Amino acid sequence: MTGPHEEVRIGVYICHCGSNIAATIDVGAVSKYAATLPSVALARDYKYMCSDPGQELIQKDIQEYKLNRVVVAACSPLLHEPTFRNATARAGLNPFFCHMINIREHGSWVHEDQVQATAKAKAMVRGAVGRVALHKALEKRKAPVNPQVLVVGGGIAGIQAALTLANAGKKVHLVERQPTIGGHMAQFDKTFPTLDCAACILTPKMSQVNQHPNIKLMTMTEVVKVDGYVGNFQVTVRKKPRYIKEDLCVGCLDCIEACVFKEGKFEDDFNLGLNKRKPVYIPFPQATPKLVVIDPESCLQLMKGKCKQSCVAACERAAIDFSQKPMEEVLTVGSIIVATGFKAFDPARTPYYGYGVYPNVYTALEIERLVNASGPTGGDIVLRDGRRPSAIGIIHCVGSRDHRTNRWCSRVCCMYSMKLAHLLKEHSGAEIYNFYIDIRAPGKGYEEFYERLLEEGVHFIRGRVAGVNDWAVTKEEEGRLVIRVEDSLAGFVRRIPVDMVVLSTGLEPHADAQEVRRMFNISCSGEGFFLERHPKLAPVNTNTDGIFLAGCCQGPKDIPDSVAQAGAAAAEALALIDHGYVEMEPMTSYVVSDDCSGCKTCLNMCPYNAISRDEEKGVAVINEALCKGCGVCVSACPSGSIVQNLFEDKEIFREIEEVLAYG
Amino acid sequence: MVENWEPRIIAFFCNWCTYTAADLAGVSRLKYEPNTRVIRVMCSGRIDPQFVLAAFAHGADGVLIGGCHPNDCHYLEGNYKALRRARLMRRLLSDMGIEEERFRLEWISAAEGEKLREVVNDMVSKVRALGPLNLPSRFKEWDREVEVLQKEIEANSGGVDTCLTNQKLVSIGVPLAGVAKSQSST
Amino acid sequence: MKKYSYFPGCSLKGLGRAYEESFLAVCKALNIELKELEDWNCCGATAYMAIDEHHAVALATRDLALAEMNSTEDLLAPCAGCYLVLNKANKYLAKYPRIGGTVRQALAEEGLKYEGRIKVRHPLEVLLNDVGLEAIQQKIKSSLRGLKVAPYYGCQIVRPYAVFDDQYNPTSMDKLIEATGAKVVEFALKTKCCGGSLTGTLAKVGQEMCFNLLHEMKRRGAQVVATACPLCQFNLEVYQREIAARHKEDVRLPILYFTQLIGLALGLPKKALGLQRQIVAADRIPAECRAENPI
Amino acid sequence: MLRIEREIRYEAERDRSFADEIKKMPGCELMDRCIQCGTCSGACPVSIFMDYTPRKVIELTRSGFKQDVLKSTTIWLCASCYACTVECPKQIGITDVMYALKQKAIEEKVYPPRFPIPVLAREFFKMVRAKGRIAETKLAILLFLKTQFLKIFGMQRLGIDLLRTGRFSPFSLIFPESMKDPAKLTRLIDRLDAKLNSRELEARLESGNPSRPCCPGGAK
Repeated sequence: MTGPHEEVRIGVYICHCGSNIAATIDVGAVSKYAATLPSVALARDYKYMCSDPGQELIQKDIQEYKLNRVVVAACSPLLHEPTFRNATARAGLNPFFCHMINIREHGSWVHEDQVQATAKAKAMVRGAVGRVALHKALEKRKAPVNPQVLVVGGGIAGIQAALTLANAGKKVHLVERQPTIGGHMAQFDKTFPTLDCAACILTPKMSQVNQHPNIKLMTMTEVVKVDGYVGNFQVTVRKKPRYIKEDLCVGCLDCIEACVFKEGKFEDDFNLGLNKRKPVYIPFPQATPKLVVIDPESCLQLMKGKCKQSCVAACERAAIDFSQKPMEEVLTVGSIIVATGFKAFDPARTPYYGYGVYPNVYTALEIERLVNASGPTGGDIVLRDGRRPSAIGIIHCVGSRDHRTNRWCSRVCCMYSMKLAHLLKEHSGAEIYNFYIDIRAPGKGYEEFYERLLEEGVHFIRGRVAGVNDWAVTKEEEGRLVIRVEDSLAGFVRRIPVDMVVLSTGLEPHADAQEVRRMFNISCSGEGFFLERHPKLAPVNTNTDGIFLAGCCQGPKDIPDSVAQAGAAAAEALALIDHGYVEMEPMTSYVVSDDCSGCKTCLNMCPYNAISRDEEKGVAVINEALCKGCGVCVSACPSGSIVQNLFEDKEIFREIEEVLAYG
Repeated sequence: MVENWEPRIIAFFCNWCTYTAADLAGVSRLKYEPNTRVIRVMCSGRIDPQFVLAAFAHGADGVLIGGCHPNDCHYLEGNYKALRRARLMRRLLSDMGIEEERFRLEWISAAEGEKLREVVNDMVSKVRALGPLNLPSRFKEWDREVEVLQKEIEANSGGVDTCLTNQKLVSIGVPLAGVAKSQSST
Repeated sequence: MKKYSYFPGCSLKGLGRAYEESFLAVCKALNIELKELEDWNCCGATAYMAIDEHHAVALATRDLALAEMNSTEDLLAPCAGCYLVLNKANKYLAKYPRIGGTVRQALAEEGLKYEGRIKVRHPLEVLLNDVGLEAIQQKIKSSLRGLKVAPYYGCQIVRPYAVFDDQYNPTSMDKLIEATGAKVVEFALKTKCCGGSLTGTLAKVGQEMCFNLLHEMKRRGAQVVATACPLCQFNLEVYQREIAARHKEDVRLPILYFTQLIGLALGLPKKALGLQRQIVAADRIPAECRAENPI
Repeated sequence: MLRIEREIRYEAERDRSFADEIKKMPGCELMDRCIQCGTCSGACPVSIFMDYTPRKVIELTRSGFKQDVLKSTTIWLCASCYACTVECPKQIGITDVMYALKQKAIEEKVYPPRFPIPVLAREFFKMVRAKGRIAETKLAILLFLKTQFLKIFGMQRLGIDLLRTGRFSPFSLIFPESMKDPAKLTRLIDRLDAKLNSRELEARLESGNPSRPCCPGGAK
């Protein structure tokens, strides 16, 4: 370790990153320049600093040349600073004597003028050299990791993650907004490309979740607040009243039978309004937990307080409780897996396809229910007007690949459209047309499935449908829906009359994704899906340690990918737990009591109430455990008596001075 | 000399949003002006008005501060602090005769690589149009006032950030201690 | 008393003069004051874009400059073509400095200056938003109750710029027609193009496009069609004989301007509304309507 | 009898600068985004008459098959209804691309002789330049005289109708609708041309592009 009076000897390392940096920045010149800077003992440029030889080079130099500071100019510190700090540490030097600057993402990749890019790199290196000389040795604090995990969202991703963790013996809290887990997958009929029934593969997992000793399932529950940090989160959840005592209800459904409404009268969300339910209902037969729920929007008792409550009479176990109120609970967990899923695109935003105008235009999700044996029609393909279709058009990319709606490809529509094409043909014998822009079948067995459909005689017409309407030109078009499209392979426009139109709607983020994101303190990418820390190397991590992503909340995915990602997220959480403790970045702030005038300015600056006032000494004190290291108090302190580790005023002033000292 | 003059802009980026946005711009290979000198801080709320003045004092032609959008601050509200201070800075800078285009605060989220490019390019072109600031050379005119100030400081010592070795900086460091005080209580 | 500048455009002085007559009459009745641009020139229509974007923008900008230099009021352009071209010029001046610069220089040398302040608006929007349905309904003297009207918007009012109405399913004219007591006929081709100048240049093409419209409107039970563009009105009306011959189908259907319908409901004299200029006389509308309607 | 011709295209036949020239025109900037989905063709009310669908025209244009594009009927059939433009999922100004291509075709005079549409454009241009306004009926008659002379007799009924209803008077053929002082506009256009030509010159000096006649058919 370097004592206060020991001479500062800095080693500067410029990375070529192959040609990524070297092609635009004259790395040789940069290292030559670095060598001329005060207290620089040596400067090198090397092909791949992050490679093992690159790291060993640093370690060797530290020992041979008695270096006590290291500057690495390479890619983003967010990517590799840990790498080089570890290398530094391996050579017996305090890792925080290593400073990294970014000449790739902020240099070679964004600038074309080699002279100026090189100048910028030199200036930045000079700034780093200046600042690193002032660095102090710092120690990371260790904090224990709470072994419990919170999984948010009970779709297939959340279920998979929860089961994996529970099977590894960890306690899991699974929180689901809806009255039942299962998510979108529970609504699907079959799954592509194998056509095995969704319920058959999903419901066993659902009941495992329900029965697993290590899983605490909380339905009708939402996260409302997240405090704490990796290893030690305090999460507040709010449970909406189900108006059913969950411990008493056995799901006999007698209450539904007994309800004063003899017929279902209200839109059944699970079947997307294709049939009606009563105020007291169970979303679907295999709902998990198998409990009824009472809808306060339609129950007479809950709306008007007037009802003869035949349901209460019918319930032998007296499980019905109209007095239930929302309840809040605080969970303490070490890590969180966010698996909040997606929202299906609302075709009202594509008026030219006539959804909501023409009753026989359906969304894909509606068809999933329509073809389902336990669906509203028992799997019978009957149109809203009671007729049976003799021709059906399936329109791909509705709300995808379109600047007016969503720019991205939703990844699953091609495959599920083909699945629905197969099922609709099987159930109705109708003539089926698929209208696609490009067929995207990049999964295992997917292309083969496409081939199978071609052989089944399903029509594939390459063209994005311009419009659906009831304008009839020919006799056969009278009274039907006409799809107008260019058959772009044949090269002419066609008018195709059909009886049923299916809109293959894309996947998009939940309407409240932004609020959720803020609550968990994670980011969204441009289109609004949650942002992973690195698109390739950290696909389930977020910018907030201890919070991981699984499933479609991170981007459109099919079931296999969601399940795989859920496994990965669970593994990350396990790694964290089994590591036992987390190292806290040491960038916290402390008060130099002698300089503190006790003016209290800083107290209300701190968003985490980490600063208190020692009334005896009359000075401010910072609780290191609570401090997250933003440094707001430092810049607010009138007497400059608060210091932030690694971002000390003098370090930053020096950096400013030095980057400007060049050229 | 001035023919091949290039503006130099000190860019203070917060670690969580704007610095990441700059990384994204890089990964997306968006090309923009190479005139910024990026200094990373954990939060835009860490940026002390003195940093901004130090930058100008050492010859920066512009200062750009990038933080998270309102409500998106990784530290809950640091960006609001930055905003308040920025408002104050503007007044102070205009008093010092520094054009407002030379100082800019922008909210740029981790997803807005494109915005980062636009902001940098726009600012560079505006500063380029203004020409060099050359604050250091202006100090000569101010030296007299500086000496006066200097005496006052010695009189009621303390308050001055000792790390400011540069004598001229000390001189403007002083009113700043004041600035920091007044704004932090804003 | 609402005030606007007014750009009639060539058609309203020519084949579409009934549009101007009825529009002016209706404005008078709803006390809207119009000030016609002094010595305006042709907006350039669509033909000009096919020749040179600078010329096209220059023509339109001259008119905008005249409007800006002589008043601060919005500029009304009843002809859908003019309406689009003038709006487009505004967009181009803002979006393409290269074009804007050259055009403005040329204008300057002619002592003209345009800073881009003029808002170009269509009568549909003005009647709907500035005057308002209530105000119109109050002035209705003889309701058109029972009359089945197909509102035909054509292209250029809502495309490419959807300024005041929905691009895919506009409803501003529907509302105005309902205000007269008439019934709106729903049909899918409200904004389908009538063929524009193709009827003149390539009759076969143009007339088939008109046929599709007339056929569909009739099929939906329309007794009269309301238009908001002189070219649409012309195409749909004057070729009906040829179209009928070409497609062996009776497509006779009176084609009015929406302003004429409103005028009738306001009880204005037919002559003032230029109804005598109809080739397909509007009084072919069935008796039961004539009974309770002024037509 | 069956006419057999080779349909293959060689790279040498591509005009590599063509796409860039078009992309320079206002509204055409985003052409490269096209994913060939055919929405434009489906939305187009005239595509049923076109030899190439709008989608194909975009593809041919961006690949530089200039002659195929400029010779196609598509660019002339476009009625500027903007359906394609508002429907395009990639926000390409297809209508503007068609305008750009019309300009090129007129510039290079690649269209059938007596083909009415470019003639209309030219007559329109001349009339505006001379009178500042358009007398539709006169324009129509001119058009027929120059393109489909015989058709004009088929139009008598229409003419009579228009006379009967007072929508046009033969008088207007001699004294057509006009600005009070059309010279104002003529001067404006000349000044503009002067600027454009000088700009053309600069452009030519830089790149070897051939000059563009500032208005078609040497109308001036």
